[in-house]
Amino acid sequence: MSLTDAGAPERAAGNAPTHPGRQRRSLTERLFAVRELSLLIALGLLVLVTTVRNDRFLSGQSIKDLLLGCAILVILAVGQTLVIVTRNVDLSVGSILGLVAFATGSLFLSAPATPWPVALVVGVALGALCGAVNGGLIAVARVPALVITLGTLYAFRGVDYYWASGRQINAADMPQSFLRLGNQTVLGVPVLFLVALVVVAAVGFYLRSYRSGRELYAIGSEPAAARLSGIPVGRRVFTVFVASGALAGLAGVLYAARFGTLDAAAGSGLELQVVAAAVVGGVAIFGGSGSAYGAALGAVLLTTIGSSLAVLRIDPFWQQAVVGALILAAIGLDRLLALRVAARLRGRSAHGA
Amino acid sequence: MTADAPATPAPLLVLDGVTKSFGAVAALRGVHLALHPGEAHALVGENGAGKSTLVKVLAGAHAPDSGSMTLDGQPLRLRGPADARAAGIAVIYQEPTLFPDLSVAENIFMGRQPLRGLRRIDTAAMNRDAERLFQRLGVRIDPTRPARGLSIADQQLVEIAKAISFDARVLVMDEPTAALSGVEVERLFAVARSLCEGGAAVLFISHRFNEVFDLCHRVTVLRDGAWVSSDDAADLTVDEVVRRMVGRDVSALYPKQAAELRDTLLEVRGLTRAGVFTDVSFSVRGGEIVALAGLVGAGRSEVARAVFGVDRYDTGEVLVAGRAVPAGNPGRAIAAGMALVPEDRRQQGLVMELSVERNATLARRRALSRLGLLLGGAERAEARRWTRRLQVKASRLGAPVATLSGGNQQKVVLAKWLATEPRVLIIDEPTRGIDVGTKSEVHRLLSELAGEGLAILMISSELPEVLGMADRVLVMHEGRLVRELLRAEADEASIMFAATGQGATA
Amino acid sequence: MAHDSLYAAPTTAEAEPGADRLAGLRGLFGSWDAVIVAALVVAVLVASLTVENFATGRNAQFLLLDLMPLALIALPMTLIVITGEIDLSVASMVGLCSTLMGQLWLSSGLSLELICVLVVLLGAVLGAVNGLFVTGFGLPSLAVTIGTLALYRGLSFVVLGDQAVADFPADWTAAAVRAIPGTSIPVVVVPLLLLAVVFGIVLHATAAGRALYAMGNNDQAATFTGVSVARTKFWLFVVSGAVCGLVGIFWTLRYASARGDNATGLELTVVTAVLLGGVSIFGGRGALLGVVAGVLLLGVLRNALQLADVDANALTIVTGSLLIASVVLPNAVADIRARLHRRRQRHPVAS
Amino acid sequence: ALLLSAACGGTTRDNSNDDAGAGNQASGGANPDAAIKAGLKIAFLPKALNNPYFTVSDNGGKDAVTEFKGEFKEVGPSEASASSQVSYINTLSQQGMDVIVTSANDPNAICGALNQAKAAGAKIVTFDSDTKPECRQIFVNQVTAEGIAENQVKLISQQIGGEGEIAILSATANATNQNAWIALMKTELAKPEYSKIKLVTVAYGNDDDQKSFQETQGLLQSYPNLKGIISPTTVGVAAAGRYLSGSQYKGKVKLTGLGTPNQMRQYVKDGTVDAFALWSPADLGYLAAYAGAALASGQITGAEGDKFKAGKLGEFTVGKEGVVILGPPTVFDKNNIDQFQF
Ligand SMILES: Nc1ncnc2c1ncn2[C@@H]1O[C@H](COP(=O)(O)OP(=O)(O)OP(=O)(O)O)[C@@H](O)[C@H]1O
Ligand SMILES: Nc1ncnc2c1ncn2[C@@H]1O[C@H](COP(=O)(O)OP(=O)(O)OP(=O)(O)O)[C@@H](O)[C@H]1O
Ligand SMILES: [Mg+2]
Ligand SMILES: [Mg+2]
Repeated sequence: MSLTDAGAPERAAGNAPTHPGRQRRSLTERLFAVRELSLLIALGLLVLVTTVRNDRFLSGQSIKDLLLGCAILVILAVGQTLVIVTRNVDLSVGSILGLVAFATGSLFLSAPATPWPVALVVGVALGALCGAVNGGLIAVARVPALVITLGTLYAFRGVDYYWASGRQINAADMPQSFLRLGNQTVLGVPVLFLVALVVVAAVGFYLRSYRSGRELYAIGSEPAAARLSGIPVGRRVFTVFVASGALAGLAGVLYAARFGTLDAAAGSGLELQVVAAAVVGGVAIFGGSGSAYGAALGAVLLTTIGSSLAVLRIDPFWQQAVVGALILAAIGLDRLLALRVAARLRGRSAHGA
Repeated sequence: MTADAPATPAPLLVLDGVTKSFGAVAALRGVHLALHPGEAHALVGENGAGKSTLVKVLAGAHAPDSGSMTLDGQPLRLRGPADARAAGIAVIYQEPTLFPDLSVAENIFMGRQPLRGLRRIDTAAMNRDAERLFQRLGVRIDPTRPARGLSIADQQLVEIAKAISFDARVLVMDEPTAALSGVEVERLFAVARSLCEGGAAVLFISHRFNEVFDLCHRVTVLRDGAWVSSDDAADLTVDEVVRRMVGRDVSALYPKQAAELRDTLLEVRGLTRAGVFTDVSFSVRGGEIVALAGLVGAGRSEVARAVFGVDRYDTGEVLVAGRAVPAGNPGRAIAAGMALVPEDRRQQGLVMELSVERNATLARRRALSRLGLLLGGAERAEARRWTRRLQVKASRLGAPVATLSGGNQQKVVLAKWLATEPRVLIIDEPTRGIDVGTKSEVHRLLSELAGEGLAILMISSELPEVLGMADRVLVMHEGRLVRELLRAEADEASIMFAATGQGATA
Repeated sequence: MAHDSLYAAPTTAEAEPGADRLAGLRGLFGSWDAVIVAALVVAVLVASLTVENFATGRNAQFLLLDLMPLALIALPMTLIVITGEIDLSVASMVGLCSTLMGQLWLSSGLSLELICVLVVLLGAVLGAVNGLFVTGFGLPSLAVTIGTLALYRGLSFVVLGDQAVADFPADWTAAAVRAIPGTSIPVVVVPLLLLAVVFGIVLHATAAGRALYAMGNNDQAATFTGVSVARTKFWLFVVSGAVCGLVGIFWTLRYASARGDNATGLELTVVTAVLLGGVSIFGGRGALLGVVAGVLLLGVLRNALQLADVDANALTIVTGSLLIASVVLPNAVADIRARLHRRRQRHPVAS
Repeated sequence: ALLLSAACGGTTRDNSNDDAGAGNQASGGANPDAAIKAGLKIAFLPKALNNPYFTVSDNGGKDAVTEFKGEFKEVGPSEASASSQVSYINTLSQQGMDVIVTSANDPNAICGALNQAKAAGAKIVTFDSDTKPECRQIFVNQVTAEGIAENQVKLISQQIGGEGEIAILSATANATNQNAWIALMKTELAKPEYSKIKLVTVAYGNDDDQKSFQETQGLLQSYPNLKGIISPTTVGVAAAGRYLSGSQYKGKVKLTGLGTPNQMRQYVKDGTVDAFALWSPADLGYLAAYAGAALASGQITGAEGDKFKAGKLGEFTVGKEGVVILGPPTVFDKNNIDQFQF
């Protein structure tokens, strides 16, 4: 009763592609690869230009500084990726970081003998607890994450302010073993950066290769469909916020170790930078696509921009403007690449493999 | 309750007295259903009868308010879709539920991807499995491409592949064929039959009765959420089923009246869009219904969209009543008296969160304004007029259109465009998913409108509809108009002949 | 922002047309607008009774002056959020407009009247840049405006560097805070009200307003009904920029100081007020009345708590909790109502 | 258009300058013997709560207020901005404060509100960061700008041995006091005894720890011959200290500036920093509170030459334009740093 299909004859023939077993990497995956590559190129160009102007930019000390400088943002950006991929956003990370950093300092203040691993665990747990508050409100009350985390951005920061009430915790209040964590290097690579690297690798691998990781993409891609396919959306979203909180907690502890000086304002305004890093790193703000590697590269790129502007002695008044312009350029470039890939996709017919 | 024939083996899945309401709307009232192993069971009913709601209850997506379900004689409690899957119930929903950003293979195997060491996903195996499924369905879709950009038919095929990949004991399909063409439907039925032979139960929903009688052994009729009857298909006729569904006799399915032909209202000259359609020229006169026929993917919808200005075109021109309509501007097209009822109501036709009223008057928002102000009263009156005329079944005009059944949503789209009182009506798959009663209503309406002097361009994949309604049939093949047939000379064979590219150019 | 059906609030449907009046009543209570207006009234009453110095004309004047920038920017922001976009660069645009006004005053020798016109035009241009990136290049507005947030703030430091311009004529700076004779309501409230009425009418009683809601929910369907989505959004960003220009002028004159860091961080407060006013962050839902009430509620609470000597840190917590409550409560209420309804159906009360 | 609007009598800069500068009105005579009134309501409004520096100085103020049995109150925004300070000043003036002691985020922006508060009967004292003189009665300055400039240049000169390249790491680009100090440091450096010292650049760390850290790093990379850094801001000097102590430049590139002993203790002990300076923030608050009380009790009016007693700190004289100076900064080094806890 219906008309037949244009592709019908060949479909009916059932010709399978020639090598069904050895698949090329999927188109979707290649799209990511392109994004990450473009980020790497941008990063390379930036370093190159800066080094040409000032060869000390590639000295050992300077590279160490760069790696140290980006570690915390990288960890936060990776946590944010987990959240954004599910079509949510966590604006409270800066506040969680501040709260945890101050808590870590207070812990050492009240119990100076605390070994640093304990502090680390306590900090991560506190971050996870904050994340659970976010996740609980979002998953249980079924409300937009942006609104809730904007609320907890204020609330957590308020608690932090309230608790600190203007006090400051100094490096002298914390044990040397802990502070060394923030500055030490292993084979010339800062410990902090190694921690970040482990986080990136773990999260990146998880998102790509595990069922529950793929389900996060599914949720972000089409939440209603995810529910109908039996994915426990509420639980996954909750978990993702707990994970983001825990990573922000980890970042908070590392922040305390690295900066030594802590007051309640630590990490203020960091949230927009984190979101910017993820977006620059190719994580689609509407969920469903992006990788932890990309977000980490985005974070590295943003911090490197900051450092290289300082090294290039760009007029300080211009620096922030340049950062803004570069963010725009990065997302614009990313968009251009995406369009290219989409065009190529359209070129191939739906049916021709 | 009429007793089911006890001859068949014990039922696999039984629903008893299932009730479900949304607010004050009772979508299901005490429905009974027994699915037997090895049996294909049809569920029919008017738009809004509650079929999809029943499906969602079976899928665990809706919790019934009361009533019980048993599987293999054991009470079955579903707390969510995951439970239904675990119990061996696979579901194809009426609207495709794909993840646009993920690859086709991942869409099929989400949550069940084949694993290798360390519980990692084995992507290669997954793509291979997907390939095998498509082979079984006889289609070629690249498993690695993202689902975004798949045509509706391909989306539906991916859904089907997903459902059969479960090797489920109960396969539920809610209008799986609405977007498919004959070959794929045949393939689907072949797969369904083989599943039945393997002892599975199939629940099949469709508004096309030939499909129902082709596939199914038993037929259950729902009306207004209530169970009406369950009988062996052999004991039923189409007319009987229709009478039970609608509660009265439905006659004159295609009542196209001859209308007096007036001046040319729509004229399309040499329209070309590289890679999509080439040199398309035709005209439609007032009072005339012209059908645009062709295979799925022939580019009919693309032509319609370009004519209306949603898509751009490279060369050519479009004239309404002799005056050129600027390209790429639907607003100007509407102002010139054109209307387009798009093929995809969810994405293109409706704003799901807005009320029936707002949707029905959206295209008339400027015309209904007085001194630039648009106050609620005018909209309400207008919406009431058109929803009455099209018999839209909605709890109230202020209800979000998302809460309407599929067919009623389609009627709202029609209402929205008819309300603009166009001179040229382009209508893409006007009756997709619409039940028989309403379908004849829509046809009567189109015929009436033509009689009032409208020029109607109708795109349809249903040949009987094309043959019944059209004064003239234009056939497209691979983006070109290949043939023009007058009502008298058009029949299934001649249209198919041209559509498959075997005829000479018109 | 794409609409997210996952979070669609549960809807209730009434069947019989006879229940229309009842439905209307229930709708009133159900609608967030009504709740927020009620909360505002309660807050004002409680504050007047319990907080010393709250119910004074002077306080009203301070309160309104403090709220002006927030209220003004919230108007276009409401429209933008309803179309599913967001503009996070508003505060930076205010800052840049302010410094530009200072720089022009300092060095151009133009008349202040002309400078004001130029500044509003500049705001519109800044907004147009946002609009171009969002609609022309198809980039997500959240990302674009995070970029321009940094860019415009940076430029505002470029314009004035480390200086502040403060020598604006006294009659102009006084005009910014002057009250309507015989009352304690600032004169500047009048243009605010006018703008609010205009925005309200556009949003709720014109064809364009209908189009905004439609495109916020489903821009493809809106395109099919002849809405030029891109153009509309572009102009909304332009309007947002122009309003920021106005706010930049007001800010400069009220504080008699054009500085690069003016209005830093205001964007989150504006978003907070808009969301508190019941606008859905996913677009397509919300009303201007609710937003105006939300702005006032935020201001009244802050002011009253400040007068009651509540710690600024506690204020931060209150703001956050209020925002959370504003989205959690309606859903919770709807949930409870639905559950009650179901129970009533299951155990019909014998009558 | 330019001509036209000017011709139409528009407001231009040239025809509006005549009404600037209302002048300091020190009306009525001071009565140096008046006793400090009991129960004075004194409010401290710092640049921001949560800033440890201000917490310390406000606590100094609180001590003073307790001594003369007044009512102390500290309010303020949680983030430093002039606009929220204005709203707090309005609140305070409605509450009928006798004295408002504030540190201005912007010298102009809070003027209007301060004048209104003055009109409502409050006495205005600024400390740490001043407003325009006509908006307050007394400015309690930690130290003269000249004093700071001299001190800082002397410290760095001693540490680098009187010759070589130096840089300044400041706070935000538009911090009034920082800019005044930097300008004076440049004048100081022009003196013959510093002729071998070359100031290569001024960097801005925005009073943000991480930014200051990055800027320090940038300075060292851009200027390989850099011998010393002056960072006259507590945030900047701590961040720079942390960078240097963890880098190869530790001990080689000298650092001095204005910092709190608690923040800098570690870097002094590990040899990164030889010496730095600061006044006592607690004493600053203490003095400001007494100045306010003296104003409110009629001991002084804010006119030049007025004298008042500030508890344990002794007697102070009001200088030109109502400025009271706390005294020379304390220099902290290895030997004395452990005696200070703030
Ligand atoms: N989520 C919902 N909220 C409110 N009402 C709903 C909802 N879902 C369905 N309904 C109502 O329940 C009734 C049954 O709808 P259902 O989708 O089951 O019909 P259907 O038989 O599948 O129709 P069609 O053939 O058009 O697909 C309709 O009146 C519909 O408006
Ligand atoms: N998923 C797809 N990806 C890429 N191109 C597609 C896809 N689906 C269809 N096309 C192309 O778009 C053109 C028209 O397709 P379309 O489905 O709109 O045709 P149609 O005649 O309107 O069919 P329908 O009966 O589905 O409305 C064809 O050239 C086809 O190759
Ligand atoms: Mg249905
Ligand atoms: Mg089509």
